[in-house]
Amino acid sequence: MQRIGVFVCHCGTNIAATVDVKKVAEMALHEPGVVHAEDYAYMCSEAGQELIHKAIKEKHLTGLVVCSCSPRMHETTFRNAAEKAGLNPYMVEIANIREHCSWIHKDIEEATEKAVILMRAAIAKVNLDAPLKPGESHVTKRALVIGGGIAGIQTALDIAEAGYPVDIVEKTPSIGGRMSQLDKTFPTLDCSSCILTPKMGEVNAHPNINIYTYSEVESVSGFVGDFTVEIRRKARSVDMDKCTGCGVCQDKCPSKKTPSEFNRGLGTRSAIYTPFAQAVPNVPVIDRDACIKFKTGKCGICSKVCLAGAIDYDQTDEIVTEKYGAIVVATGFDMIKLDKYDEYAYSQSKDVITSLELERIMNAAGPTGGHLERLSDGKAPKEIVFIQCVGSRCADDRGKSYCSKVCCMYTAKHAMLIRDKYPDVNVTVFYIDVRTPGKNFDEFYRRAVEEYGVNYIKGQVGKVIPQPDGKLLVQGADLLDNKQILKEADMVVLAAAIEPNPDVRKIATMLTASIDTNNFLTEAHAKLRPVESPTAGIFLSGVCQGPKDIPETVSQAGAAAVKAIGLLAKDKLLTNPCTAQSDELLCNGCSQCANVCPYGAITYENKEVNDHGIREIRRLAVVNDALCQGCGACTVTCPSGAMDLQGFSNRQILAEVDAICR
Amino acid sequence: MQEFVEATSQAGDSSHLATARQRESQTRVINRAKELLADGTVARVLGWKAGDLPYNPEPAYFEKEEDFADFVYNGFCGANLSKYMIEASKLEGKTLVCLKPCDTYSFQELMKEHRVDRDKAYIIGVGCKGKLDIEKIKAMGIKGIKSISGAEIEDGAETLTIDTIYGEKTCSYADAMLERCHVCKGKDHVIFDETIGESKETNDGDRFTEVEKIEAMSPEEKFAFFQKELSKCIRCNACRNVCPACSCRKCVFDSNKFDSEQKANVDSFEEKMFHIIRAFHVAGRCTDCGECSRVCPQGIRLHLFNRKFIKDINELYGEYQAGADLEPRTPLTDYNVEDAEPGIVAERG
Amino acid sequence: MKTEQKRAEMIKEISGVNPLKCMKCGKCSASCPSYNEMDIKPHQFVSYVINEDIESLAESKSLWKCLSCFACVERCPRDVKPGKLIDAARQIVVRERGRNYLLADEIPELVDPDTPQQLLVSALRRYRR
Amino acid sequence: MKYSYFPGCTLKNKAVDLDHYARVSAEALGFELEEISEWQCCGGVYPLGTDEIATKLASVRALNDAKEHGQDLVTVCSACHHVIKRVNDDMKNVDDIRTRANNYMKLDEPYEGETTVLHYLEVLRDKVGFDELKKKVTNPLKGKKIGAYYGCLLLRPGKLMAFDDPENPTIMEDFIRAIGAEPVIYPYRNECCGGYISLKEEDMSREMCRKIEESAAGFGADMLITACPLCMYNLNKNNGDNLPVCYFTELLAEALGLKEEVDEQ
Amino acid sequence: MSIEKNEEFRPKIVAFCCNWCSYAGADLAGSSRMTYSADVKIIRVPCSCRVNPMFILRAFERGADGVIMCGCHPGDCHYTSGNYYARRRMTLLFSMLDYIGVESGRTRVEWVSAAEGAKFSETMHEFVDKITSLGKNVRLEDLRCRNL
Repeated sequence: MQRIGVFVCHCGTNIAATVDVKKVAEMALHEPGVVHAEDYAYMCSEAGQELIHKAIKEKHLTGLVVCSCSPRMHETTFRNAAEKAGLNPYMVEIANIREHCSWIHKDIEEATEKAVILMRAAIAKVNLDAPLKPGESHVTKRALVIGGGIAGIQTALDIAEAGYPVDIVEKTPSIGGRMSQLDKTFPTLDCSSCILTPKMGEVNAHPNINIYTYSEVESVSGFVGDFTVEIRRKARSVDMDKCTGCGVCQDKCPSKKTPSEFNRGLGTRSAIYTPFAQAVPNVPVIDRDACIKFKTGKCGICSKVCLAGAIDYDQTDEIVTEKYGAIVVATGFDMIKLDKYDEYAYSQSKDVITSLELERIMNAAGPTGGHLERLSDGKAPKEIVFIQCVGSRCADDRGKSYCSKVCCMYTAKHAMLIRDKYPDVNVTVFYIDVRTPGKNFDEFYRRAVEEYGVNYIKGQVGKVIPQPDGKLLVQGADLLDNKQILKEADMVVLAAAIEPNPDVRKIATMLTASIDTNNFLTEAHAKLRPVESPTAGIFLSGVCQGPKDIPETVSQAGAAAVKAIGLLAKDKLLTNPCTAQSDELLCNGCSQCANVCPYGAITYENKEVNDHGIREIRRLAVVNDALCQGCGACTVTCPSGAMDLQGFSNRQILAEVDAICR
Repeated sequence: MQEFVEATSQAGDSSHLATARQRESQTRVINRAKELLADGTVARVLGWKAGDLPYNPEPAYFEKEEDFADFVYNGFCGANLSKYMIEASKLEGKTLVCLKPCDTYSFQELMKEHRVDRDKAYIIGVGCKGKLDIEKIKAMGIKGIKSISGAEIEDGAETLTIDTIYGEKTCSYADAMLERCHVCKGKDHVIFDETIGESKETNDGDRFTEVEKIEAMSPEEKFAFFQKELSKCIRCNACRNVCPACSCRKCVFDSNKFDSEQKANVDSFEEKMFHIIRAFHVAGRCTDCGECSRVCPQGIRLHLFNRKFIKDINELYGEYQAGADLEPRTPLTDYNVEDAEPGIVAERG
Repeated sequence: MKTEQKRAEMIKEISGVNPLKCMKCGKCSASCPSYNEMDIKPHQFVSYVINEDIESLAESKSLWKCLSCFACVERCPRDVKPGKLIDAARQIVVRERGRNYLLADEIPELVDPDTPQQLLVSALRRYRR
Repeated sequence: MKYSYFPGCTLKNKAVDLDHYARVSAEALGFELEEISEWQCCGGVYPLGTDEIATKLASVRALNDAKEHGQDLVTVCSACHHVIKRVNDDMKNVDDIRTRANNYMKLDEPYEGETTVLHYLEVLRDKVGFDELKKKVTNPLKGKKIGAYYGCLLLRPGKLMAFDDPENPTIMEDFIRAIGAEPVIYPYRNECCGGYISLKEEDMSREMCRKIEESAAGFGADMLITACPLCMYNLNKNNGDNLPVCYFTELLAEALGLKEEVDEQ
Repeated sequence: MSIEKNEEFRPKIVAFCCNWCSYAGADLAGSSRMTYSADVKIIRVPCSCRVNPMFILRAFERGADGVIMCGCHPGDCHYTSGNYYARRRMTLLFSMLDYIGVESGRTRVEWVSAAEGAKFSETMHEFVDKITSLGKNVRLEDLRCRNL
């Protein structure tokens, strides 16, 4: 019989306000095996853990039940606490009376009753717990970074500098990401490509870094320390070894009408192209949907003009398979589509643009050569209106519930740059709140107002009304003056919300990494493990985890790199001890379990057994602990019940069922 | 020729109605078995020996020439011998086993599960013209049976002649056949070393007709139907013991792995639980050999459970016959990304 | 419960709106075609309800100037939908006796031969109990 | 195809022509409008109050009648459409309203929002198809530059009405193209004309109509069409003869060559 | 009309949730304060493929009125394919239960991701309503197991 201690956490009032914690603790004492029960305000705190420690020592506990928040939150905390007091950490079970009880029920009696039942199920489980010891697995000392923007670049550089090989997989033909599309950066106003290009060069030249551009992750299998990844290298139609990057093919290409992705569709590009001049690698790709040769079979001009003979129309997609110990996701973001926000007339007027489009217009390498002009008629605007929070902070399904975080600052930047370069242009910003938490951020915004005379109006815009003469009438509110404003403008710039790259869902699925309702990857702990995914061996870098600006992205990229390095530096990893185990006396050797094992962890051996005095050689299932991940698929396939899962045994789950149905 | 005469005379002693012509197949099996025993190819023979009544032969090993006096192979040899090969595989030397076409599916399924050793078996595929159900004959009011003729394998006769203490009676062979033979999988053996005797096509029904009938019932009717069937269960475990798929060293219902060890059922739930779980455990592995229903002393139509699973598997995951090949995956250890969702059960109504 | 508190609760109940969701962006006031005619502006309705000053709302011209055009309802990013609050306040006023905004005697002089039934029906429903 | 038809008060009294145009056009386009027996006025305004039941019952009756006939419910007036569609949504999704309305109605089988509510324009778009309509036009209104005036009730609240993009609708423009004319897109097409308040606040609604018409004329419209009799009345009243305002059914009948037939009746 | 609910009857409902998606989804429902009935009690399993039909029958035997299993969406399994096996197992088991006359509404499988707190709570609402309308499970309960 176990000697069980039950610890009921108040979680401040999170639990105690809805669950009668005293009563839960008292009820625990009536359960079989329970020799100790107490409640405390914060069980996870140092003091709370001390209580556990003391009880284990004093009452010689052999098992613990902690009634608290989700085991996904603090199971490890309490297991470690138990271990410190000399108890096997797998003798701890959590009754989730917060997320599954106090937070979803209102009636105290009802919630308390349920908490007691959940506690009973946990006690029933602990009664059948057995001490478990983790095994070991090896670590492949190579990292994969998915995404080649500034986040991916920084992470890759840091890992490579620590001496580990890194592969970057980038979907587009060049690394660089969103940052390469920006003109200047806040709050220092230095030129984006001036600071990014050297880093791109560094990545390209680094002996430990290998870049797969125009490539996508095709499949991921394995687990922490030992992932196997298939990477699809899309047919570039250009031999990367032969190409010298001279650019003649792009000049001569007769198909030049494809909207340029890099310029947000504001300009065009050729069918054979590099996205931008500083692309890394500086090797073009042929867009087969736009290429005349691929569409009609005729043309082939690029091949004729290429002195290096690098054009290869017969190239096909290639699948590269590689092993990695750690994977960093750095898939970045895009702007939301504005089709649900047509009160701003984005689809009705060419002069209503997004901020990222403005970046391209302001950029010397952009579609207007850096001249600020209206896209409808090429005229210089005299009045520009910026609208903030377009699709951010929305409670309805038109937009995003979160603050996109970067808009306030880049709008101040845009306003300042415009006022600086074109002092005769008036700039008005409609805002709800100006959010500038960051070093030198508020000073930056104040400069826009005080030194550059940018007109900030607190209030949203209701409608942008295109006028017959091409002007735009902006109807907005000025909440401080309590007025409705009708402002004539030549150009309207929308601070559209940012959202995670739509591909991230697919990637997260392959990685079995959690993702939230907004498609941001979930961190293992919001405060304490912000760059790790709950899935071991997966790390998060940049906006894929949540909105952030460049300095924050670079910091997080470094942090993700450190976490990955920490993993790669280990020679062995402790494995999950909740693995399957076969009872030799019951095993039929039928191979059914091996059929369903996703990890190939089950093999068969001829072994001698002593079955109640009968000695014979039998074909028996053997589980490789290092490979077994503990899913339990085999246990259900096994008709005799020989195969069982440690930590989630048949009898334990049945005991929980019984406790709940009691 | 000497052997032939001898065999005939032996048989003639046990049944005055039989003729040498009609016994040809049984004799050939015996002769071949003796031959293989003699030359050391096999160490023993697994077949059927005559019982105390004319209709209850039982599985038996034959190791010496004189043992064959009791060897029979006739219409009452329904027992599927493949499961005996699990134990026989552990014995020294090869075992000659007589398998009917349907038994070979079971043998192959057991091979797939590494439960029998192909190298330890010498399979004689014996011909079959459908096996008989004594209960059906009795149900026709034929009692006090002394002997039966027409049940021999080579007999082309469509009728059985039964000598009873009340005089001679007759009935059609087809009417006396086991249910499973009306829905026979086919007359070909899927695995064998040699075959002896001809088989006959006996399939004249659809094996899912009964299942469909039950499916069409209301929940209340279904419940009542199975309540009635299963309340007869005495948990004698005959179904489990005979089933070639139920080959666990120790059944879950006898071990403490699920806290499910029970000897007798106390109320209706347990019969259901036992039979559902048993059917679930053999789902995708059951060849539909029908032995469970044949041996049930209470006459419970246990194959209705297995056939329900087979029907669902066929409908949802594609036609499947357990034991038809040696592909390692069964429907329950395989999947398709496009598989139906469990909600289909409610949708089908 | 005090009367004003009761009336505020009633407005929340009738409208189904939680005024606390408002982030004071002013999009309602920016969208309102009757803005200039209103003494209490659409975005202010929210704080009047939060502050339980319903009498001021009841006395305000704005109740009768709202067009029920749903522009604020459509565009509110926070699901507050001030138009619903205004309508609920109008309901409360109309339900409380003697505060009909349209008197039966007035109607003949307001109507011309082409006035559609729809206008009379809707006016009666909007303005009277 | 047969639809239950809710004509509404205005089209039954002051604007019978508009109703006739709709019916003869329907016939020509191969569908039939079967008027609901003993329909009652929808009230013209959707009662926003969640505790208002009595004022929703007229709509529920019409909806249930359509359900019993197994037909979709069609309206020509956008106010009726708005009210009935929203009441239908309440009956489908708001437990309290559904329960209480059904308690009042005492139907054999409770009404739970089963009926589909369609505006005549939706029938043209989704059932007939504008391409099909185009083929049946015998008298294309060539050279006419028409501004579609949507107003508020057809489009908003966008999620509930699920009629068209509330900020950038296209259905009436597509209709205008189908009858052979040229649509004029102008930003005030979904701004309110002040119809509801025109009885008591004449000046306000006059000013709003002025903005709409100026905007439409500025973008080159010769005329406006509406799908709401109140908008039509209000715009016409405040506009004089500068920019004629027509009901869409009238133009439809004209394009199908049926207008004279109705006018003679 | 089913306006009146049987206030007396409180169903016992067992929910098996996989650790990676559905249990996390239930956590999210909790941290988003989305309510659902306290009649639902969750048992954490590593994967939906860990759910043995024995567990479900046992729950019914011990007096559960409904059993629901939640797992990662097909294609999203943390263990890559566990839920595909679970899907076949549950389909066949539920079909068998239906075949012997247990109402198909008493069993359900729902795929709930870690991001679908709202779906989790809605599913539980629906399931509790369904079980409440079916009433007490009398067909599979072993009366000896009941606390009298």
